[in-house]
Formats: sequence, C-alpha cells, structure tokens
Amino acid sequence: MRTITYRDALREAIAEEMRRNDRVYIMGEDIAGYGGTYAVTKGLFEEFGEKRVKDTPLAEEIIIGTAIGSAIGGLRPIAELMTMNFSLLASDLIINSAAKFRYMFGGQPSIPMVIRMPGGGGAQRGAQHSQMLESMFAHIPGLKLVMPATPYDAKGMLKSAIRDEDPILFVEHELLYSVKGEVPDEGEEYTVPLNRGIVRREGKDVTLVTFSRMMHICLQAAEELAKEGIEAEVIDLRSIRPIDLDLVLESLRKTNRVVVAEEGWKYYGTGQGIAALIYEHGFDWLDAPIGHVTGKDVPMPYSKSLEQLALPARNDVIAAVKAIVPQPAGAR
Amino acid sequence: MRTITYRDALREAIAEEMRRNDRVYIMGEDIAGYGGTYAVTKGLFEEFGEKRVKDTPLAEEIIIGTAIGSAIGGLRPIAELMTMNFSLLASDLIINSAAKFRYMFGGQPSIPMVIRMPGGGGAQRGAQHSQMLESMFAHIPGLKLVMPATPYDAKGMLKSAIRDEDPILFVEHELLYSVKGEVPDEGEEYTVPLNRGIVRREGKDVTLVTFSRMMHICLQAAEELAKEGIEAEVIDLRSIRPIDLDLVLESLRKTNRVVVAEEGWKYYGTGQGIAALIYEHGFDWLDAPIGHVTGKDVPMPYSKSLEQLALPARNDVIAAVKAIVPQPAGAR
Amino acid sequence: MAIRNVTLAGLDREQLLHMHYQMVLIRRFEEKAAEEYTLGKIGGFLHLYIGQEASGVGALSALRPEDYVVSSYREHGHAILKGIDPKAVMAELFGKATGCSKGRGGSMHMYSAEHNLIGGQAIVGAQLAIGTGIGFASQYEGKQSVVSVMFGDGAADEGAFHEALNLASLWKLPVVYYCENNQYSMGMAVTKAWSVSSLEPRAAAYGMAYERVDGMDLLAVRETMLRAAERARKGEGPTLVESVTYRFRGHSMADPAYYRTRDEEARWRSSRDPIALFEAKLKENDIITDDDIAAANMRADEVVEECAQFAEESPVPEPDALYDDVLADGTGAIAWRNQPSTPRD
Amino acid sequence: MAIRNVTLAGLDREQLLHMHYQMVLIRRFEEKAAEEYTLGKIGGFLHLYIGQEASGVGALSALRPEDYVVSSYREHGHAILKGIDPKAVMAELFGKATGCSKGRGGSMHMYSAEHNLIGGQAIVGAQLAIGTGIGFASQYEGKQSVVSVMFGDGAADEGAFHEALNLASLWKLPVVYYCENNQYSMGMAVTKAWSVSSLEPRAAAYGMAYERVDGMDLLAVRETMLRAAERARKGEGPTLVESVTYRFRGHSMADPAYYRTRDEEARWRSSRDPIALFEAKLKENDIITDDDIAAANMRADEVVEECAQFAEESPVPEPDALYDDVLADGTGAIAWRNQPSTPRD
Ligand SMILES: Cc1ncc(C[n+]2csc(CCOP(=O)(O)OP(=O)(O)O)c2C)c(N)n1
Ligand SMILES: Cc1ncc(C[n+]2csc(CCOP(=O)(O)OP(=O)(O)O)c2C)c(N)n1
Ligand SMILES: [Mg+2]
Ligand SMILES: [Mg+2]
Repeated sequence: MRTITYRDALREAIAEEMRRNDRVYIMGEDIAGYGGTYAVTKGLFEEFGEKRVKDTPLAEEIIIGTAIGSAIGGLRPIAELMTMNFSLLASDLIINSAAKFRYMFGGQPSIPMVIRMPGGGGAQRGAQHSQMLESMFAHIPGLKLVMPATPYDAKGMLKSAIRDEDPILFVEHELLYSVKGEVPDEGEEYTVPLNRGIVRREGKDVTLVTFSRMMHICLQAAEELAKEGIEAEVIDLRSIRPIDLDLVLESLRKTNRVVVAEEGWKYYGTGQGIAALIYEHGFDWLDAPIGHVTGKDVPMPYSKSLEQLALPARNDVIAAVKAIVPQPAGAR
Repeated sequence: MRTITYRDALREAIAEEMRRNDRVYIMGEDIAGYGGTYAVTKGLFEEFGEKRVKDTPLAEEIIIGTAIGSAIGGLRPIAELMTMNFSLLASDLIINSAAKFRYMFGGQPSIPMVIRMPGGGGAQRGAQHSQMLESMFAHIPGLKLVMPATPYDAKGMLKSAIRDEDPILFVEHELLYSVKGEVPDEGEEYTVPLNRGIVRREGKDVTLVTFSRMMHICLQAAEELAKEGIEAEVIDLRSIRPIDLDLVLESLRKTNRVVVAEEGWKYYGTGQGIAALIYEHGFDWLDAPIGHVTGKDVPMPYSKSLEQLALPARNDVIAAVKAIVPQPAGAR
Repeated sequence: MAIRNVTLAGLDREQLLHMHYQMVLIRRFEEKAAEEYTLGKIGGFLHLYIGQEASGVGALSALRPEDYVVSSYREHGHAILKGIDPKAVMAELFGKATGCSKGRGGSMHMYSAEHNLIGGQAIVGAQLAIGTGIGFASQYEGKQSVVSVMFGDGAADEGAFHEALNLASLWKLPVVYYCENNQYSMGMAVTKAWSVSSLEPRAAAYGMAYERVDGMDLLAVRETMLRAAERARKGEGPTLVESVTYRFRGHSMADPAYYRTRDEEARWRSSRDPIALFEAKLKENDIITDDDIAAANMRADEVVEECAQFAEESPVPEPDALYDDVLADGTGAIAWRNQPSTPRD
Repeated sequence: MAIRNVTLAGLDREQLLHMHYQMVLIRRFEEKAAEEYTLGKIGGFLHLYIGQEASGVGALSALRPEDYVVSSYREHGHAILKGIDPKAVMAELFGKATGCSKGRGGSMHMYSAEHNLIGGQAIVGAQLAIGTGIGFASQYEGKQSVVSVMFGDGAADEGAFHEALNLASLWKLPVVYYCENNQYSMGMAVTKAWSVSSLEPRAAAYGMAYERVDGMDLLAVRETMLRAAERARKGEGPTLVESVTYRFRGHSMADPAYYRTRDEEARWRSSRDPIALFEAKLKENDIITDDDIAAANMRADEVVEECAQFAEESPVPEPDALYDDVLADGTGAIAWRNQPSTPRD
C-alpha cells in the first residue's frame, strides 16, 4: 500500500485503463494542454498524445454528444465535465439519449461511457459553482451514478466504470482531490464494484448513511460521539444508483436508528430518497424517525461565513444523532 | 360556474392576465401561427398580435434566456416549452440563472417568469416524450413548481403564477388538456394560491397524497375502495414546491396511513421526497409504512401494452392501499 | 417507345429503376402507415416522409453499408433505405416484438445496429451531437465509415448544431450534416426562424464545405452526397448539405397544416413531386415505361400489404420485456444482495 | 511641453484624462484584489481584467447610464465602469454585507440594479441568452436602452451563442454582442477552439453586423461601440463586435498559464499594454503630462486603498442573511400553515 491523493488515484485509474484498452480515450475542456482544472489529467497528454487526450472547445453539449456517439461507434469514452454545475448544459443528452438508447432501441446499442465531474461547495465558489446535483441523474433509469469518497475507491471504481458497459456518472468532489489515502502499490491490479457500499466504522447505536465528502465529516462526528459514549456505524454508500440498500438495512437491524447525511439540498433530493427507501424496507426496525443532515436550502452564498453556515458540518451530524439516540447514562 | 376543458382554462388565464397587464407576453415554439401544439394558445395571436404572442425558433435555451432577461428588464414573460422533456435543454438557465439570481445578486433582481410545459405519458409517445421530470426542478431552492390537476386550478393557479414575483415552473399534463371541469363564469375573477393543497375527497382510513393526472386516478381508486368499505381521503397537492405539508399531516392524524401516488419514476423523485417529509414530521402518527405508487423504473416504452404496464394505474393504488389498510370486516 | 440501356449519372437502368422503386416503396409505406394510424393500429406521433423521397433515396444511395445514418423522428424512409426489412419497420410502428426496436421505440425510434441506422432521435438536434461522436469513433479507429446526420431546418436553430459543426470542422470528422430543409419546423416557416436565407453562411461560420441541392431531384441529391461522402472519406472533413424539399403532409398526423395554404401545397404536389419528376426524367431518356412504373407500384403495394400483415400478426412484447435492456447488466436502482423477492424496479 | 486643449475622437481633454484614469483605476484595483487574494481576504475564484482595460473603458464609455451591461465572471472592471462604487465592488470580493451583491455573490456575481449592471454570470455563455432577453424587454417597452453583452472567445463556442444571435438578428433586438477575444479560454488557445479565424463569418451566419477592433486601442474601441450602440438604438438590430485583446495574467489566480510562453506574455505587456498605448497617444497629442499620469496613478492608489480599507472594515453578512432573498416572498420548500417553529428551510 501507498498513500496517494484522490487526484492521483483518479489519474492512475485513467492511465492504467488507457494502457489496457486503446479504445479508451478522454476528452474535456482544458484536460490536455492545461492538465485539467483540478490537475487530474496532468501528464496524460504527454503519455497518450492528442489522439486519446482531447481538448474540446467550451461546449458541454458536444462533449457529451461526442462521448455518446463514439461509444455507439465502439469506443470507451471518458468525458470530463469541468464541474458538475455544467452538467445541466448536457443534461438533455445524458437523460434523453445516454440513459434511454439501450432500452428504446430494443437493447441494441451499448453506451459504455464515463462522465467524470466534481461537485460540491466549500471553496467560496458561489451559487453557480458549488452544487451537488446528483439526485437529478440518480432519478433516471438507464444511468448509474457513483460518488467515491477515498483514493482507494476513486481508483478502483473509476477502473470499474471504464470497463462497464453502461453510461456512468462518476461524481468527484472538489475538496477531495487533495485528500490522501491508502491505495495498493503500482502494478497491483484491483477494482472496486459499482454497486456496493462499505462500512467505514462499526457502531451499535446509530447508523450514519452518507457518501462523498460528507463521509469524512461523518467519520469525524463519529469520533466525537464516541467520546460521549455513542457508537455510530458509518456507511459509505459509494454508489447512489444502484444503491446497496441491504448493507444499510443490515446495519439498521443492529442500531435501529439512522441519520442520512449529504451535502446537497434537502427537498426532493438524494437523502430523502435514501430515507424513503429505508422507511419502506426497514420501517419495523426503526426506533426513531430518520435524521437528515443536508446543506441549507439556499443557493450557495459566496461569503465565507455564510457558506460555512450553508454547508452541513460535523456538529450538524452530531446534533442529528443526539436528537434520535438516547443519551448514554452519565452523559448530559 | 361553467364546464370547460383544462386547455381552455389555461387559455383564459393567459388572455385575462394579458388584458390586465400589458407587460405580460407569451412566447414559445409554434404558439402563435400554429396555436400551440396542444392548442392552449389558440386565438391569442389573433387577439394580442405578434408583439405579445411570439413564435420562437426551435431553440429552448434562448426561449428561457429571453424569458429571464426580459423579466429582469421589467416584463412578465410566460414561456411555453412544448413539452417538459425539452426543459432539460434549458435546465442550466432555469437552475443556474432563474433560481439563483435574486439570491446571489443580493436580492436585487426579481424574475417574475412562468414556464409552462406539459409532462407525462400515456399517449405512446415513447421514451423521449413521456417524462415527468418535476423532481429535478422541485429540488432547487429559488424555484416554485406547481402541477394543477383540474381546469379550476389550471386557470386560478396560472393567474396567480403570472402575477407572482418568482420564477415558476407550471407543469401541465398532456392527457389533462381535454379533461373538463367547473370554472367560475367569465368575468368572475378568481385566483388559486400557489402554496395550498386541497382535499378532493374525505376519508378516514387512508390518505392518498397525489398531484396532476394521478389525482384523477386516485379518485377513481377511492371510489372502488369505498365499495369495499375503505374510505380514502384524497389530497391533491397542486403545488410541489412549496409543499402544503400541514394539510397532509392533518389528514394523517386522522387516517394514520398514507399512500403517495405519482406518475414519475420512484427513486430519488418527488414521491420519495414527500414520503420522507411525512415520515420526518408525522412518524408517530403512522401505523404502517407509507405506500408508494409510481411509474415503473424504466424509460417509457412505445408499445401500448408495455406503456400501460409502465404507467401507474388505479389498481396499483388500490393494491397499495390494501397492503397497509386492515381489511374491513366482511371484506376479503 | 424503345427502352434504351443508357446510363444516367453513371447508373445503369437496373440501378435507376431500383431507386425509383425505393421512392415508390417509401411513399406507399408511409401512406399505409397513415392508414393504419387512422385505424388505431399505430399510436403516438407519426411523422411521414411523403414528398421527401428523393432527398432520402438520393442521399442514402450514395452511402455504403458501413456508413452510419443518424436520423430524427421522421426516419421510416431512412430505416428502409439503410436495409432494415420494411416488415420490421412496420412492426415497430405497431409496437410489436418483431419491430426493429422490439416495439419499445415506435415511429420515432427505429434502430438497427446491423445496418448502421443509428436511430430516430425525438429530441430535435440530438442527432447532430451524436452523429458527430460516431464520426469521431470512425476517425479514431481509422475506419472508412462516413456518418450522415439527417436533420431538419428547425434543428439547425438548436445550440447543438453550433457545437457539433464547430467540433466536426476543427477535428475534420468524416460527417455529412444533411439538412432536409422542408421549409417548416412544425408550423414555423423557415423564413421566420432563420436570420439568413440558406445554410451557406452557417457553414462558412465553421469553415465547412457547403452544398445546396434541389432535394426533389434524386440524381442531383445523389451526386451531392457522393461528393460530400468522398470528402469525408478522404479525410477532408465534414460537409453541410442543404437539401431543399417539402413535406406534402402536415408535420405529423395530428397537424392539419393550417399555417400554410392549400394552394402552396398543391403547387408543390403538382409540379415538384420527386417521384413524378424522376419518372419524367427516366421517360425522357427512354429508361422507364408506364408498365415499369405500374409494376413498381404494384410491387410496393404488395410489400406494404405484407408489412401490415406481418405487423398485425406479430406478437406484442412479452410483459417481462418491460424490464429488459434498461442497463447492460440488468441492474435496477437497488443492488439487492439478499432480497431477490423485491420487484426488479 | 505645453498641454493643448485639442480634442481626440470628439473627446475633450477632461474626458480623455478621465478615461485614462479609469483604466489606471481598474488596473490598480485588480492588482489590489490579487494582493488581497494572496492574503486570504478574497476567496473562491478571482479573474482579473488586467490587460483588457481599454477594451472595457472604450466600450462602456460609449454607453449611456440607461444601457445595460451583462457580463461574465471577469466583470470587476465592467462593474466599476457602470458606476458601482469601487468600494462596494471590493467589499463584494471580501464577501461583506456592504458588497454590491451583499457579499453573497463574490467576484463572479457583481450586480447593480441601479446602474444596470446585470451581473456576473459564471456559467460561460449564459450572459448571451440573458442579455438577449433584456434587449427584448427594451424593444418591447420602446425604451432607448441598449444591451451590451460582454463575453469571451470561449463563450462563442457554447450553443447559447448560436441561439441568442439568431434570435436577436431575427427580432432586430437592440443588443451589442461584445466579444472580448483575449485569445484564450482558460488554457485553450482560440486558434484551437474556433474553426474560423475570426467571428466575422459567425456574424454573417446570422446576417448580423460585425466589427472587429483592436481591443488595446481605447479610442478605436469606443468608436466601434458608439456605432454598434447607435445601430441598436435606431432599431437596426444587433452587432457582433470582436475586440481583440489579451489578459496579462493567468485565467484566474489559480492559473500559472503554463500553456503559453513567458515570451508571448512579455511581448504583449511591453508593446501592447493598453494603458501605455493610450498614454503615448495622449502625449503625442500633447494632452497628458507625466505629472498627470503620476497623479492619476496616485489617485487610483488612494481609491483602491480606501476600497480595501472599507472592505476590511465592513461587517460580514448577518447569519440570518443566509435565508434572505431566496424568493421574493420568503417561501421555503414547505408552505407551513401551523408549524412556524420548524426551521425556515
Ligand atoms: C428539443 C425539441 N424541441 C421541440 C420538439 C418538438 N418538435 C418535434 S419536431 C419539431 C419540428 C422540427 O422541424 P425540423 O427540424 O425542420 O424537422 P422536420 O419535422 O421538418 O423534418 C418540433 C418543434 C422536439 N421534439 N425537441
Ligand atoms: C458552461 C461552463 N463551462 C465551463 C466553465 C469553466 N470556465 C470558466 S471560465 C472558462 C473560460 C472562458 O473563456 P472565455 O469565454 O474566453 O473568457 P475569458 O475567461 O477569457 O474572459 C471556463 C472554461 C464555466 N464556468 N461554464
Ligand atoms: Mg423542417
Ligand atoms: Mg478568453
């Protein structure tokens, strides 16, 4: 094992898969000459050349159109959208084409395509550059959507995604790129499945169901809670569609209490969907209503003080847990 | 009172508001010369002329851009998107501009804009022309989203929407246009608020929470259920954002059981959001998990037989109710 | 009149008669479809190709089997011309399991991987973006396949047109952007939708080759497309072709076309019918007789009758097909580990 | 050297010196912003206008207060030129309550209803669509207001460009599409992004008037914009102006600009600095002295110091401001009737 950043883990995954299969290529805005806004693709142009590492004009619709078409034509595109905020410009092609072609064309075309894009706030980038919009796409049959939180998963899931036959939205987080974690040594081949969550921390009092950057915040919250005698189990879903619900239900049967924690907005979003599923399939095991920690229901403000208020924080998780978990004896 | 169609009710609302305020105008594809794909705007061109009833080129982004810009410039645009399926092409401007400007620009611009669009399936229009995508927009702070189910509400809510200061998505249903209902006589001014649900049928055994065309299906299901001694209360939400949750909770306190019924897809959608809210605020009153009737989780197939399977039907509502309501004595 | 074995535009009599037959077949097919629609056998939207037959036959006759065609919802003719069995096209209209998209696509979503017909797109303009991508794949793999993107005058106003043509020109992709300018996008006359009078300046905006052709003149269309495809195959980049044509019917079966005069329609039908024009040309050159024409019509009639019968007799999709092919691996929204009893959605 | 009271391009000395001062002020302001960014007083993305001052001052000096400016994230200069107090601009950068967007917008989202600065758009290309709509409102109401849409070379590749320009041309809207072609969109050289060498053919694609101008030549820019605005005001429709300029710094503070040579930058800085060029021109015409220049710089320095001090001393937004102005009527996602105790979101 080595310790590398989430950013480097992604880059390794892309490079390894490009070496493995010469139909894999990557394209996006400023990914070649510039090396990627977040430096994920740095060096790829030098290794693979301009045939396979392609800078596009500033035009999201044609980036995704090119990805879909070239997948139909036999390639395995990785399209980078500079941020998830811009995915809306291509949402028609993602939802009306990529997600539907296999089905509506009688099972004929495969669209083995990965759309990589970072979402999220926390760097004062304001309302138009801080969104987590995954629920819009996770709602759509015909798509898969994953949101890895660690370098290990970033690499292993990206490799799986590139090999997968279906259109996959691969959602990164701008504040995770520099986060470090353990990853198998170079040359040690591994992948991570696209449909399995993972227990990041075991606990018996409450289950925290989370993903992407909020997973790290939940882990911190769990450490704090442990000091007060509350043992939280932390589940990193990793994949939103399909969701590994059994893992959650198993934990629920042990803890009987759940808090769902996400960075995005509350209403009609991912977390409410997760909560509704848990209620639907685990109602009888629930001893309290599910807690729900989210970003505040406002566009993201620029001002640092307001942004910090808008983002869900460790204390919000702690408060949500305490609201549903009986305080252990001796704690107040 | 008169009996008119949903289509005519909409047209009356537009015409009345255009007569009332000459800053109101309407634009869209084929709304003037053609009279609207669904004939909603028929005759408006003749009355108001080409200054105020504007055919646009086939270009959804600029339709919505023009609406937003002209709202900032002091007008009150009604933009018609031919169907909700095409709203994705303008989703960037709806979500990144219309929804955020007031907030991110420090409260300065008002965007008094109505986007009218029909959604829904049931006419064999296939995967790209049958969607209910309201949850994508209902997720976004800064927007309002309403989905009237009757001619009365169509007219009254459209009038309210045109007078409102905020950007409003006004979601119609292709299969509702020819549905008839009572509406106050011409010249009898009325509006319907944008934030109030309504009880369409009283009942004590279960609450059906629904909206748009599914409301009619729920009413039919309720009649069937009544024959078997189950009295369902039917709540037509009318507005999805903001949602009139109190009305639902009040009913829940009486029935202790809820089924949410919608036409759209199940996962990470509107209905799960509604269910999660009911659980969050009404957990203690619930005697059973919330039932959830939705369209099947597949792109809409063209074939009539498959389409009928994909759409939620009266029997699905009845089955969902029976799954959570104890059968009355004597019934089997 | 003696039939001569002359060639026209490098085509021998057999080829010419075949192209004539294809036009007749498409017309009959569409007429039959209209009939079946009225009888309720076909649902949803139905957009007919009547009037545009020369634009289709001319263009697709210039392509090779390995070339791709990416089309809109007005694609029955393109589907047949790419070699899909008309029976499978009609069955698709009927929503039957034997349809070329297994009945799940319908009129707007015909597809055949085998024939490189990359199906009907019902989102206007999407084919421009997707066809560009297929062109990229062809170039990337060093294939000789050309992509022909079929779109209408209305689609040229969507943002996708701009993004696609710029990229294709920059990357010199082997794509022909084939605009069938039938002068209306639904009820909107092209003169009210375009700020220019042809696509020529729009091609120039991307430094792209442009050709305008009379879409009612089969041979002219064919030669234009041959040149454009050749350019693409040689690596000289994309061409924007504007084929000026007219749909003789409303936009779809639901459209009475009140936005134009019956007079205008009559003028086109009587003097610019592409089939009549081609027949006149063939007669002029003593290539076709009235008997040949009658025979072609009769054969086409037989074929479309067979199509309708096949479609009628074909089974509807099995209820289980509802859940097929959403994803390659059959995953639903939930990756159940232990609860396979839960429904698949 | 004797100062003469000549006019240049119809401008008297006072006006010319004012325009010179505006350029200097913008440059100093941006330099100060860079400094404060490095100190952590400014967060998020920061895109500077250094190098493009003549392009901004020339263009906006040709507009009237009732004219609208719709801009991108590179809009500090435009904001100041439209008359927003530079203090409020700096305070916005600091995220303070006294900022022109109450601290909620930041560098990319400056706005002033009072000054018709229709704010920074951080979605590239959105301003083209929105500006077109404002132009429509102006025309609809019979106002004399012209809209100037400020955008970059990169934005011209977005679909919105196509849709906006076609509509504006069709409807003869009073809009000037002002492209500040600084030759890069982030790291992408315009030569690799455009399939043509200028926007001229793209204007022709919409039958739109086009003018290309040296964006480093303040007076040339001004006259170009005067003509374009005049055309718009007279109802003659939109103009696409291409102002050729260069940003002297990276795309944003985060960009070391490795994609271009230091040499290329040095060439522009040394021979094409818009402020130096204007100073030379004014000197040539005996309109400005070195003392004037020094005074302008000193005044600008003072102003930006004041700005920074004002910003520093201004209060951050009240926590409650988090929930203000999401909608006009304060509605949240739930229209509570009976449970006001529930949190506002
Ligand atoms: C994005 C989008 N907007 C609107 C529509 C509705 N619509 C379907 S066909 C059509 C007209 C298209 O005209 P054109 O491109 O000229 O093709 P034609 O029908 O004439 O072949 C419209 C507006 C659609 N399907 N997709
Ligand atoms: C739709 C969208 N795509 C990508 C980006 C990221 N981005 C921000 S600025 C920029 C370059 C824009 O270049 P240009 O239009 O030339 O303006 P300039 O920065 O040179 O002033 C890019 C790619 C964005 N903000 N919006
Ligand atoms: Mg057309
Ligand atoms: Mg630029």
